[in-house]
Amino acid sequence: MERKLTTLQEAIKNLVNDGDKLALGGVGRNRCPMDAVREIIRQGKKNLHLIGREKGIDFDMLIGAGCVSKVSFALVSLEEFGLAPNFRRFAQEGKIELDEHACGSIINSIRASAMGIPCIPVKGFIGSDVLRHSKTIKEFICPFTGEKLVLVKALNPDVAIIHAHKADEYGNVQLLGSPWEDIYMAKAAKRVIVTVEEIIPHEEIKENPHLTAIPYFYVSAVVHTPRGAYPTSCDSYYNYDDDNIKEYAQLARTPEGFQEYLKKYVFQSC
Amino acid sequence: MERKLTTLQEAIKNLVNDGDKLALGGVGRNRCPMDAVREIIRQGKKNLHLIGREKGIDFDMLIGAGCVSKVSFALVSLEEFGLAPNFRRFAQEGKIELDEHACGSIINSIRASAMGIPCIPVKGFIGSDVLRHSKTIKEFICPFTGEKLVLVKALNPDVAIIHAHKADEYGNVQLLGSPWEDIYMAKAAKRVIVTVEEIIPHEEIKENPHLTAIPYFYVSAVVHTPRGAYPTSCDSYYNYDDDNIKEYAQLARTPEGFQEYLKKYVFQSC
Amino acid sequence: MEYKVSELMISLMAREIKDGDKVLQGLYSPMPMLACLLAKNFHAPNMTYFNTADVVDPNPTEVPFSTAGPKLQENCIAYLPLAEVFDLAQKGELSLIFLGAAQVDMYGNTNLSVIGDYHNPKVRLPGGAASAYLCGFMETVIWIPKHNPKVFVEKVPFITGQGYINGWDTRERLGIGRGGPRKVITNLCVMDFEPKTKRMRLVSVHPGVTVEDVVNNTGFELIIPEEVPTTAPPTPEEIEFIRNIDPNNVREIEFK
Amino acid sequence: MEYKVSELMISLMAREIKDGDKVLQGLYSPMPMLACLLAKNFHAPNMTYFNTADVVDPNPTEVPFSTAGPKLQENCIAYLPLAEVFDLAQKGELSLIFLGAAQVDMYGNTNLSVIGDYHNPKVRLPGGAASAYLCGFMETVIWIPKHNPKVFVEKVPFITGQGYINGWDTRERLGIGRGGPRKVITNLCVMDFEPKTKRMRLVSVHPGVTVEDVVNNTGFELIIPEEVPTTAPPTPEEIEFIRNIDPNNVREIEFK
Repeated sequence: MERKLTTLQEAIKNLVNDGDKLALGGVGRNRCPMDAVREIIRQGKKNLHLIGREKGIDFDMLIGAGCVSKVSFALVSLEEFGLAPNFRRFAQEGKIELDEHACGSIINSIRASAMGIPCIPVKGFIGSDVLRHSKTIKEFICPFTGEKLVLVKALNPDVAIIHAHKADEYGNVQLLGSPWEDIYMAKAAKRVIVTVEEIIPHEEIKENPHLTAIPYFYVSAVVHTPRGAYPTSCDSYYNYDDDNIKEYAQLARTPEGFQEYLKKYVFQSC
Repeated sequence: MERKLTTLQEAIKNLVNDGDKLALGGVGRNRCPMDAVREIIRQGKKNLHLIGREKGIDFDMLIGAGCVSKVSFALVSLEEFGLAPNFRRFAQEGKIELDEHACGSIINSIRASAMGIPCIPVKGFIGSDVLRHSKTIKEFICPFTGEKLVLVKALNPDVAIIHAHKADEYGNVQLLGSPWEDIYMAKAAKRVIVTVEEIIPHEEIKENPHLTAIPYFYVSAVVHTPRGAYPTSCDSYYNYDDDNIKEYAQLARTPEGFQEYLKKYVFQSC
Repeated sequence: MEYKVSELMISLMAREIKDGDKVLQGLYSPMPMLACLLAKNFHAPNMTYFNTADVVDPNPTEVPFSTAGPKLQENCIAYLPLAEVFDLAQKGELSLIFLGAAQVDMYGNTNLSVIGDYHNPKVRLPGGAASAYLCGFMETVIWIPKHNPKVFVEKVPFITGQGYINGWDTRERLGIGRGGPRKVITNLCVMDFEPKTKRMRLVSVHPGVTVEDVVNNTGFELIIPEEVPTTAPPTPEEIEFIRNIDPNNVREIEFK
Repeated sequence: MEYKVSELMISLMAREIKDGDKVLQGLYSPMPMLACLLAKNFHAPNMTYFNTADVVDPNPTEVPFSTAGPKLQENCIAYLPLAEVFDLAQKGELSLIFLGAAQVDMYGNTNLSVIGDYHNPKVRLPGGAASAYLCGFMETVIWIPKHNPKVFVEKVPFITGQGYINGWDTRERLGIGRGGPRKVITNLCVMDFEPKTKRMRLVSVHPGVTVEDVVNNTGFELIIPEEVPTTAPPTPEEIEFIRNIDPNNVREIEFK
């Protein structure tokens, strides 16, 4: 097995390209790979196509920083802190293209990508205007049963970045909290960066093979980033910092305020 | 949560009906739910449609005992002990209908059933006579990519029976060895019987929620059957008994010999 | 016993859950989260509670602000990715989901996508999360913390979540007869849908609220039955449970 | 050093595995199992070894008779259901699979289904396991422990596993250009496929075997190059490794 432990700077530089389809792990303000998000902003990546289910500050920051040209999503929101300000602003100004999904289609699109199939049947969508406007969801009749469903296109991310709990230096990953789409994303993407709270010896992996959620061969790079999900939560390790997210929500209401947040929390902290 | 601990006799009587599509866990001579197989034979169930990937003595015994009218399979064999004698005999005499698959289609058929979709695209099969003769695999063009694939029909088992390591009385199951299709089967079937080596207190389930491979709501009945996979293996609990399987292979060469095996190992042991 | 409208709504939502139901609670869903926990600890001990923390039947000592937050993992039985909860839904085994919306129309269609033109929106909303998918085949309960004419509109400009579309048998004609919105629970009242026309209908008004209040705050003509009872209040035990499990007033965040 | 033909075949099969490959070993596959373990412990330490025990990279102290047996779990890194190994295959990330067959024809098509009519068979064979699926898009190596004219037939009556079908560009014309059989390794020789016609071609004969032996035991006209070298024997280190990890002669069961 190849050693894959590297720095965040190297991982983002070598594995995230302008124009990539990028899937980010976590949900809402929980276990988003925020250290990686900040590094992507610092490196000024462009024209990313973001893929995620129910996302918040991670997507909004990347959009506001000008890294994004397209978003495949079921929801982008800061929840009780309001609409995602950059997502809203960039969408309203026509600066980002939206590929609107529902959870069931984006999840199954990622799952189909992980399965290596170009599309997958799912239920629902009929009667929704989401279907009418979608280029990645189409009506479909099952040839065996005659049932009317839709087919969802596999989005096939180029890169997935997830934040996990533990991994060895080869990229064998233990994911000990809520799974969300993190494991599917890691199996769906061509390149995978895993940022982790702890690097553990390979022997610990072998002692508990049932806990290896993502074996090494799916993983391109492992980066040790303690508190790397901050200000989002990381299961038993730390909770979200709602003060920081609230500050973000308030500052990001204006482009100037957003730049202030970036200056304070993204460009200073490196 | 409902208590689901019951006897094998009750579980088979109440949950396996004549004519059911029945999926059986395990692979080859490993972790097949043999106690359940023997009970099905004792209860004289009829017209079962067996579903499984690479099966051996379990399928062959049920076929020989006259319980089976149809088999969906990728392989039925006794490996180094020879062709599965009853499978071969009943197929050659036209007494069972065969729905021949390959591993990739039968697995994905079970997976599609677990996902609640009527069919699923898979690769392969084109150019094989298996496709030409199949009623459950059809050619398909992906409307997004134009790629030529096949669609596999979801077989939707009525009942799945798997042999697992530990469960609580509510049917929360820990599966600590090779997964095979056992978990997919449990999630695919309308009714699920889990036979287990050990019944553990509910508190042990809650202490290790990551080990709960099959939560209670998928499960209809839990039966405590120590060594319930015999003569097939059960991971760290016990190995297969090749002497018994060899004896089976020799006796089952003739219908009379097969009856002798049943008399000795199925009807005596109850 | 005195109670807040959030507590009343949680109690009403909990009562939509029957024992043995399988219920999914989504993201940014504090009241559904509390309703599920209330139901499971009171009248529906055998319900299965799924949520955005991807855990089965948690029983947290204190509810988190994020309804996907780590605290929600406490005392759970298993982890299960949402993908597999949706698989259950596709198999017809999920009983109910609570859905929020920025706008709701007379046929229970919901909008969480845009105000204005879809491609050139006046307000780009967050997106409907599970709506367009689950509303196509599942029974839903819609909860609205701020009942007003901006939310309750004659016709949503964009159907994110399918209600009864154009009413009557539209769903059947589209081949999606199964499911549809069952109830709408707001800070003013409870509503359901008249079986024939599928138009929204008043069921009960909350204590202190008049039928006129509801009518004035609804942007379309609601069906008003001759008798409109007052909504039954939460029991003291329910209120106590909610306050005990929610010392930080997570239940109030949608009312700010 | 003296060696058995099983040991030679295992060594030859191992050499088909390159470092970094991802290789799947199936059920009733003792020689592929030993070949994978040999490769990983010798020239391909970075290969990924998948098998029917549904584990990743096991390193057992002793190989089991059942190639899905519990002993094969020893010292593994992870459990991974075959479904997900096939997902990798569908993504083009699986490098190689070893496949067995009851019959093989001149274009590398394999039969594991029936002798005689499909619906009224003379002999109902066990079925092709992964064949019809993986042979449609993957590179395969076929191993045959008993090279004789009953196994090597002009045309298989039933194509379970796709070889080059009718040869030439048949696969391309069917849209399955990717993959196909790379080598056939038997107890007598090594064969591959002539690039243009896709007909089976002799590569080397094992020590002590003549070209005539191969021709006499093959039921179709094999392409015989002008020079046919003798197969390189296994090294003493390889033989020692095999014997050490297989004290029960699991490697011999296919020769009985």
